[in-house]
Amino acid sequence: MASVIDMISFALLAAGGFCVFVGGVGVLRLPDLYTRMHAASITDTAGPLLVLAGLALQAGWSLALFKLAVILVFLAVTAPTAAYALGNAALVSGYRPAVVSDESGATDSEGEGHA
Amino acid sequence: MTLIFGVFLLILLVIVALAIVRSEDLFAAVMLSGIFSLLMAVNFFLLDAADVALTEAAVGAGVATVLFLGALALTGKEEARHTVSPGGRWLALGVSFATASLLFYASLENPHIGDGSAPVHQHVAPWYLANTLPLIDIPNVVTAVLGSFRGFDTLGEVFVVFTAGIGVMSILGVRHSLVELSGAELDARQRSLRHHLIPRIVGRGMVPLIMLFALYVQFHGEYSPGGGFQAGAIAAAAIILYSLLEGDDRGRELLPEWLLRLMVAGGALLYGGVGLACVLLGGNFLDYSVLATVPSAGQHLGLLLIELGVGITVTGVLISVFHAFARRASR
Amino acid sequence: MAILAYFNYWVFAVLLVIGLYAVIAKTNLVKQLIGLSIFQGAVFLLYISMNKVEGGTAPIFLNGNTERIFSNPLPQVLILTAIVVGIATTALGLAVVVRIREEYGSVEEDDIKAQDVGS
Amino acid sequence: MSIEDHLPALQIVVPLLLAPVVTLLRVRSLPWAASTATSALTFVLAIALAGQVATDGALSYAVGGWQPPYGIELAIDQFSVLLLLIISGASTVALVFGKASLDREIGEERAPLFFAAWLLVLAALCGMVTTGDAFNLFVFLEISSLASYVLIAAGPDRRALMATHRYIILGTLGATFYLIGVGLIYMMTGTLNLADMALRIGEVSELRPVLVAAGFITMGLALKAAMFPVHAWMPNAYAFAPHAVSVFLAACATKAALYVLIRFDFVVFLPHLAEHAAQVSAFFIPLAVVAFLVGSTVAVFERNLKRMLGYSSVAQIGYILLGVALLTPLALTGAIVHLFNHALIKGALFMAVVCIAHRTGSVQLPAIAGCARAMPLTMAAFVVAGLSMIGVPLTVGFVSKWYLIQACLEFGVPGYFLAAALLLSSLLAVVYVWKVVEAAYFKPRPEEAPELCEAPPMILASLWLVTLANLWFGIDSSLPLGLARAASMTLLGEAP
Amino acid sequence: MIFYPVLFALIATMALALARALLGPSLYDRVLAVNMFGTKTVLFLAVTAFMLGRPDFLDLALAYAAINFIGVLAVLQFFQSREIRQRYERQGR
Repeated sequence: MASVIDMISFALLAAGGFCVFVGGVGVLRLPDLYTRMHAASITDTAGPLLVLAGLALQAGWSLALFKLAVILVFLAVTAPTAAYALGNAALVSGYRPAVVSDESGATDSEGEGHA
Repeated sequence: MTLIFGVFLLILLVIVALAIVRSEDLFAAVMLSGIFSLLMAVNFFLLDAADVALTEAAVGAGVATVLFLGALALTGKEEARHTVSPGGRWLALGVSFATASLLFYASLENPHIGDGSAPVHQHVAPWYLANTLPLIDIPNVVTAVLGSFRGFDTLGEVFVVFTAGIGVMSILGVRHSLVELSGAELDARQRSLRHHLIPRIVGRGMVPLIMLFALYVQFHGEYSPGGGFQAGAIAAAAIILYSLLEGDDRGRELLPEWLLRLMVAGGALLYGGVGLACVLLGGNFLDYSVLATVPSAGQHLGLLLIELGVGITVTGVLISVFHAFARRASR
Repeated sequence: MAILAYFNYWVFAVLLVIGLYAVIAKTNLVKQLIGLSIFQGAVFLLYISMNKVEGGTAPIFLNGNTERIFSNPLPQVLILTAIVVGIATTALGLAVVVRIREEYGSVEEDDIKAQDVGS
Repeated sequence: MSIEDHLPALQIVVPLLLAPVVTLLRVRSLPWAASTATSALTFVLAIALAGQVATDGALSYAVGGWQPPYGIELAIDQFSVLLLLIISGASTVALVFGKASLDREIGEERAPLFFAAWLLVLAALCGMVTTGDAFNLFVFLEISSLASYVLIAAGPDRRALMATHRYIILGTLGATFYLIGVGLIYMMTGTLNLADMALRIGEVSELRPVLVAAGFITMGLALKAAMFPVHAWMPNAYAFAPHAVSVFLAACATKAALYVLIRFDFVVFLPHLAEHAAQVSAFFIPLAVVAFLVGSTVAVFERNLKRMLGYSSVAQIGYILLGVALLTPLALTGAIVHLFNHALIKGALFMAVVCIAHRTGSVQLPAIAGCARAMPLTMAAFVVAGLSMIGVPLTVGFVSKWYLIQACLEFGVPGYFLAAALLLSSLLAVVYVWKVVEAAYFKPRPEEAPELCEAPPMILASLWLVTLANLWFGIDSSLPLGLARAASMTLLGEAP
Repeated sequence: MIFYPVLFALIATMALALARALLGPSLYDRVLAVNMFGTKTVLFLAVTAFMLGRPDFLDLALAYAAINFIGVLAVLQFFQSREIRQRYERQGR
């Protein structure tokens, strides 16, 4: 029984790790701030959800479970807020998306998009 | 296996440190030093220093970053082009090289990391581990050593914080009339993040939660990582969050200056007062055992009170320092 | 394994030197303070590295269980104090730098020296 | 237990705890009055403690009731008592003396914070010289440094800020070096208590970390003590600090760091590290000689009086270092007596300069031209203290130089060279003291300069108190000499 | 053992975020990277707490989550005050 829980937990953790890593690659590889924020969002939502769920299975019914839940709520609430704050600050200061698909469909992949 | 993770993190740490020194953008350097603190804290955690990791995170990544940003807002964020004087570079390289080679030379005869037979684990420390439960009766040995066995150090630590607080107030308390912002600008500035609806609402929900957590860290410090200092830093962070969201003026309405001064002085006095009370009750200075009929109960009471004193002073000082910088900005 | 046994101490030395270099070589006052905090951070690592015992855990008894091996509490206590000292120094240093900027209009050391020679 | 048993703790705790109280006093000159009273009380405690040490010998006090090495120990012997007397005495005199100039320089608004910082420096310096625990020492070192940054930054000139920044950087480097050294020793011995460290370091004295630790601790404390090659922060910090702060810090701040260095070297390292004695001599004697020659030479060419006295302090620290490095009882006695005497000399000189600055509004050499006619008592005090610094008989300066030169002569031919260098430096002192005397007595007062008058009576009285002490202890030097002799015997491990 | 893959993934992601923080190019990229680094640290600490068998140390992760949020808002406020200062200085000239 314990091993079944361990296996589910392992699967959740590994999936969480995968999500996080994919997001990390995205943040490094994508061309401009807004697309990078897009990639970062997966590491802030799916990643913690899966990882903390995996840990919750390990924790069982205990104080640790409650703490995990609080951490999840913290992250779930603050990550979008931080993303909003960041995107807003960037946009207001005149930082424009670099990836603009025009008529010909060509994209501009320059990272530095100060308008 | 933990060691391998540690090595990875340490290598990242060195990379970050190099990047901080090389970066010409001071803002980037401050951001990176936030990362530096986080990495440092994770390393501490892997090395079994949970209390230190908590402190480093709250102080290094939180408070220090806020302070550096506050200062950068006042001093400008660019470093000048030629940041290194030629003479200074050679002197620095020389001194650095000498120091490094000395330390490498020494390190080869250091006890191995994790070696349980090293002198540090043979003398003094085992006594603390063996006697914390019988003498003080709390599970967190770090808190016991901090508050009682080496309580005099911690008294000093509170006064270090206190000194920094009155220092910043004294240095930045001077009136100056460099930049007087016009009414509209001042207003926009003071409104702070008030017109950002989402952070504001979320943040307002967060402030009481963080305060609650600070109280937990404060009063649960005898049983888990934490204590007055960490709690003070977290509580100050909550108030600073409030000030960021609602504007510095509202933050100061919440905790007016006289109250802050009272907190700064009162916490330190509470700590010292407990020490003097021990003297009056016939013990040595800071000997909490005399505070109650049962020595371990006295130790409990003493630890509770001094941790409270630490928490109050640290909260007061950190908020005052933040206000001191923020008020400069709004002039 | 021999490399791992000293690795932390080497990282300590490298960080220390990086911080020291920044403090001595940089002319920007804020940068000097950032270097100073790296320099102090390195020392934290020295102390905390020596507190670890292989197979040990943090010196907080879980549910009164004193059977496990525990790492050394003393360096942790010392570093808690040292961290506080570090932030106190940084706060004071920054306050002074802010005042310098107000008085001289610059935070570059050579700029300031030039102004003082002139006056 | 009676209150006398707690004197070692009270000595530190009284000024420490009154500092927060002072920040809450916001009425006119109440902060000044409270801190002066506290400082005087500390001085009284130091005298009481000196009495106890004189009758019972060295004291040990276990803070928190935990026996060393598990708890923190306060260890008090003749040497620390001497330092306690210097520190609390200098603080009290500087406060009484400096009231007028502080009122002008600090302003009412900042006064509570400023005087709290002053009390913190006082308490922390007392802590540094009494604690028997290497890490506790670091904590007090940092409190004293942080608080003195606050004091110096309060200086009216904007250059005070740059001086403070320089001091913050170098002071923190010094303290951190010390911390590294303590860490390495702790790593090898497992203890932080100095006495326990001395017991246990013998086993590991051959190992590299201990040797490197000795280097780091020496380097760190040398930075704090403004020893010659790393003195860069000191002259400016003293020159641009508020006047009373210059008097206080010049008399005792670097002394406390020197005290720690001597204590660490003699208690922990010298008896147990094989090569240490030779290294200390080989390293410090040349440094000391260069220090007093360079310090005196720079002082000769300096036109800012406070900076001139700062460089002269660099030279005087060189004398003390020379006495330490010779490692004989006679030399060590000379060095320790000079710690005491230099506090008197520099105190008096700084006070005289401050009196002049109080009236002329400047500390530049040209500004004092002809001021002796209007301020005869002040200049007379300056002359007496100046003679004392040169080392003229019947002044305290003579006593310590006499001991140092005698100690040098014990070493034969190399000793003659050392003695010659010492005399040469004294000649340079004649030159820079004469520069001031010449300007004050023999240059005419410029026509357009404002009228001068003698300094206010309270200021003048405290100036002359210190000046007379220069003469008193020069004629009857049994008190400092007795303490110094006992201290040097204990440090060298010989029965007194 | 079940924790190793996720720990490696987290460390790798931390390294990637660090690379982004070093590369920039804009300030906002750095802030994004720092924020991401912070949340990954929270997860890393949570997982390590379980790996070391001390789930009571989840407090640390909790503290980081809170501090990280405050850090980002402080940065935002910094941008805003800088904007205002620059606008003001432009007008002043």
